[in-house]
Amino acid sequence: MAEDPKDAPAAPAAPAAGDPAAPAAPPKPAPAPAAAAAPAAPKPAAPPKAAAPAPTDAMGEPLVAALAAAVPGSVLGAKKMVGQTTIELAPGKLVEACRHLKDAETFTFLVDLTAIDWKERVPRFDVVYWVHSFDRGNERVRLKVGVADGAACPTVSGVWETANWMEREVFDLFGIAFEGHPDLRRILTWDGFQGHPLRKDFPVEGIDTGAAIYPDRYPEGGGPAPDDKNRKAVS
Amino acid sequence: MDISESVLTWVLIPAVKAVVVVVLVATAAGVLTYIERRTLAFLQVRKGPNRVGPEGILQFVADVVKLLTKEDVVPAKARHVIHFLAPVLVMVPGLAVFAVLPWGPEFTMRIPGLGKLTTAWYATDVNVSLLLLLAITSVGIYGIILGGWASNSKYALLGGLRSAAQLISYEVPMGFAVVSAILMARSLSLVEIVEAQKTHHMWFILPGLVSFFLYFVSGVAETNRIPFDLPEAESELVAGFHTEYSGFRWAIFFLTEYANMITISAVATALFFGGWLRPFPNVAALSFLDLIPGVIWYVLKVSCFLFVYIWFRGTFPRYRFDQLMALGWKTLIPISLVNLVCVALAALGGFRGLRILGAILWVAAIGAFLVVTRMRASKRWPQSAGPAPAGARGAEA
Amino acid sequence: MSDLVGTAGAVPESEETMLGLREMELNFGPQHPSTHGVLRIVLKVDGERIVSARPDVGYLHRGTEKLFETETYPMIIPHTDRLDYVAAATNNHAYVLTVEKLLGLEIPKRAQYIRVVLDEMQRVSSHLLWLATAAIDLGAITPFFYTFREREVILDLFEDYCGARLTLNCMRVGGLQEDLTPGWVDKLRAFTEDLGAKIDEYEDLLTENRIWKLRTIGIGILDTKRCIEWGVTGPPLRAAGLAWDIRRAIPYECYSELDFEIPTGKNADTYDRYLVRIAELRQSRRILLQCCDWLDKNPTGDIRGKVPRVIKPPVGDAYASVESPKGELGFYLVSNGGNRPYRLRVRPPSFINLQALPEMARGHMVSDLVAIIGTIDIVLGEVDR
Amino acid sequence: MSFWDNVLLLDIFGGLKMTGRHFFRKADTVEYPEAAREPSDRFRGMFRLDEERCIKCTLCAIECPINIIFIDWHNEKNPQGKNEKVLDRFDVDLKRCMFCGLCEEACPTNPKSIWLRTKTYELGTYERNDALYLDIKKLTKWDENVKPFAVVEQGEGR
Repeated sequence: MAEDPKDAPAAPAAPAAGDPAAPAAPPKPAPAPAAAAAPAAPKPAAPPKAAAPAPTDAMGEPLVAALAAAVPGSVLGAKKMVGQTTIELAPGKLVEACRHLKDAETFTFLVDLTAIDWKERVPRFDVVYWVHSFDRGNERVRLKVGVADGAACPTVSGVWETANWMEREVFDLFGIAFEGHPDLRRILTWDGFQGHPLRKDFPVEGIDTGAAIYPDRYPEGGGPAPDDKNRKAVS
Repeated sequence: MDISESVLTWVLIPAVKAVVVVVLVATAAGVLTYIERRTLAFLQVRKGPNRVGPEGILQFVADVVKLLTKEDVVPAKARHVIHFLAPVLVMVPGLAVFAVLPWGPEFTMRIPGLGKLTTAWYATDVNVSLLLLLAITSVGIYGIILGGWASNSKYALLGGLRSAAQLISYEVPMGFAVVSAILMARSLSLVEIVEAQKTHHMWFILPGLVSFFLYFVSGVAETNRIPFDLPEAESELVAGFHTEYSGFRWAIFFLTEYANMITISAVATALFFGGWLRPFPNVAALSFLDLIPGVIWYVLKVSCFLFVYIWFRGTFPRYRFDQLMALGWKTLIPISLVNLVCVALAALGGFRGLRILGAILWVAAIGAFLVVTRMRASKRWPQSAGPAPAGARGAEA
Repeated sequence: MSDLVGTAGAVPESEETMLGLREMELNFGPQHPSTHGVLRIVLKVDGERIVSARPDVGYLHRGTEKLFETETYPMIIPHTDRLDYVAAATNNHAYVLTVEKLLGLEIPKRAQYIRVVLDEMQRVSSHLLWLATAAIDLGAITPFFYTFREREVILDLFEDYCGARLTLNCMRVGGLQEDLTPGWVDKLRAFTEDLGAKIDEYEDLLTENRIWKLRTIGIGILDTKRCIEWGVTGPPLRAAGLAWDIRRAIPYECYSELDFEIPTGKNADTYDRYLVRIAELRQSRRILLQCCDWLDKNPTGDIRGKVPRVIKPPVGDAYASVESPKGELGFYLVSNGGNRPYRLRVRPPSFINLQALPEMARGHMVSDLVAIIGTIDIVLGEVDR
Repeated sequence: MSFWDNVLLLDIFGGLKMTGRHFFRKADTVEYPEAAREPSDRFRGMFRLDEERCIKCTLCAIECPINIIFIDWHNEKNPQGKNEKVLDRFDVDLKRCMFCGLCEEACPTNPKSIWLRTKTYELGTYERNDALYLDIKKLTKWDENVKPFAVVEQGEGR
């Protein structure tokens, strides 16, 4: 991904801003030569007042085609929006596809991992991954996997170690379990917290967590007494 | 010698001196905390405490009052008796050593009704006072270890253990440094060492340059000051061995630390900087300097050392524990051994030998310093083992 | 205290330690002077040597991402200030960049330059704060006051520009809230020109100091490969030798027009990270001077593009990131066409960099842990969100 | 580190020289209560409300990210017989305010009827409730609870 048309400098001299489809470009030498940036190609004028960006189909992209060929059945669809490619993967083939992306396509860097709760949709969640390749001119691809409520998503922490905490966070905030995760515990909320805050049905104003602060004042199990007027309704 | 005189000499005057010393030391340690805060503030382009009293001079009184009235918290599972005893064990030796510090020469005064009285600016002159001093200061370690252990806190325990290892290790180079001064003066008495610097026509810093460095570095380590303040390293061990102390017990630890700073500085002054002697004690042309009493000279010299202590604190990061140990055992002790041999050989040649040693040391040190700094004047810093990332220095115009 | 003398090396992770002693579990934080907030680390130590470190985060969790979903797009900006609260401008920037990307907005040149100026000032102030706290962690208290002296000037400049010193809320979707005040650029230039000498002062205190070197060289090594594996970005990655910086790799705003270098280290240790950050201070100074020149040449201009009155990005998603002082700070926006984001995810560099702490700390001593926490440069507001 | 560095400790003396130089510099401290710095012209501080200019549109309350502005109004016939909005309540929960200034930005009147650029930042009170809800009276007319700085009218410092 990475290159929104407006962000792509016209001059190819500008380093590391290559065409995303360009074949592997070696990473820049350590001290970026000052000369490379100095010419400072002026950006092209504002793109034509295009209508709002809309997704386009990206099944034809070389990377998507390569992935579909290498791991058959993994790619369910692909689209491109604001210059960023999203590949929808089949949950069953996720780890295999990721392994392929990392080993064969040099996407060594997992930028981020999160989830989206679509509430009524089936499957309910999308787990989203961004992968980055230093060797392909800083190309980025977003991967999406649909996960049903209550179902487990295969973990990619065996592929990229950094997925460990990110998956814990998704587990904590969305309640998506990751199968095979080495240490699947809550991370941002405390152990024993009930509920998953980033789900759309979790109330914004919070819930009665039952945390006992004044055991002498509040009943067993903690939290405000049922007749306490400060008690918030639990939805 | 009649009865009244012996009572005076052996009971009354020592008692008065003891009280005066304790009160003065406690006050001086308090004032020192204020001075340290102000000095540090000046080093750090700020002002420091300046609200309580004129220029904040009464800040330490306010602090002491606050600490006295604070709740004394004892952790629930602490060993109460030891937890209580530890500050005492630290404080008593810290104050006791002041008995042998020679702040000034003997003097004679006239007391109405008692006649002439000869006494001195020190509580007592033991003929093995240096030995006594080293022995007593070592006892203070017990208080620190026990305090750290009895608190029943892991941080305090780690602090106490660090302290034990550190203090014991640095006793060794310190002892060797002291021995070299003893060799030069051929006496174990601090008073005699000071007087020997007059008879030798020089301060012992001249032949004892290396000894002094060793003594001072070990002294900084002994008093748990930056860069050797590991037992109470704030950013690592919260507060080290006194994490679980509060109120006045904490204040005792705190004040004793400052009293120890004074002790170390005072001993360094006596051993290497001529004690109460004025500069160039035998040059008659400077005899007008004798108008300033010896005590003032002594206090001035001690103050300089205390300033250096504070200056160190304002400048350096802190060693890591194993590095501290490595410095003590692998660097200071070998150097002190070699130094001891050199000084001993020089001392064989009497005070002529000492002079030759001093001349060699100082000429070598100043010469090397000038040459090396001149050589490096072009380069701001030598290219060191550390990596120089692209554009680390002078990348921009 | 099984191994008093010696340098830190790897200790095999085994139950049985020297002398057959038990490992001690040490609770480091959440209330500890050098965890930079409410970070808790459960340490297993053999004597003072760390056998394992387990960070425990979340004490500052405020549910910011949930809050984002309830707010309209302009209302989110003040909340982004509070993620990495020592670098509010870069947070604002990453957020508005994401919304602009989804909206397909073009930003006026002047606004781009002012944004870059704010970003770089923020980088300088954040790195100064880092230097101050990292030095204090290792026992050097004085650099703190020197760096805060300079940081104060930057905060004053922020105050002059937008009225706030820390939580700036200075950027808007499509541009900026307001233009510079007259004379602001001159003040900035005066400060920037002065900054070089000030950085020399910090270096005099630390760079060659033997204690500083002993405490930092060889501590917390994380080489390029491991950095990428852990997703570590920012100065730690560059100290490992990879000159990867979003400002160059995926240029945004007018960074492609500016001349600056990406400093890198070799040894991937704490000392190199220190040197890289110091070098970045100098590079930021360079960028600031170039921006001052540009702003002097172009004293007027639009500061806000054509922004619809009600911001309603089209259905879809976009991700944009900036090089924050801590690393890659990204926002991922999912829009359902409404005036509030359906989902707004923050990619917090501190959180992801902190994950590498156990690997960096293993085998080192408790004192080194302090240096390593300092060198990752975490801000708990961002870690816990 | 070379041999001579180890013997002469040049780095140590260099550091001491650095701090020693600062010993003689003037302190940068501003001794706050006696010598307060004047905030900049754009400084976002205590709210000010001009009740006359306010058109009771409640945009500021809508735009507030944390919903701390509470506005109630009712219609009243003015002497000309027209309906006019009359403010019942204009409260700001100041203890939660983060001084982002979005309310000021949202205000449609010109000059603004609610603004923060008052340079007043000493908002501490002894009673919690003094700071909690600042009613119209406090917002339009500062009493002794809020130490007024030189009041900056809306429009200055732009």
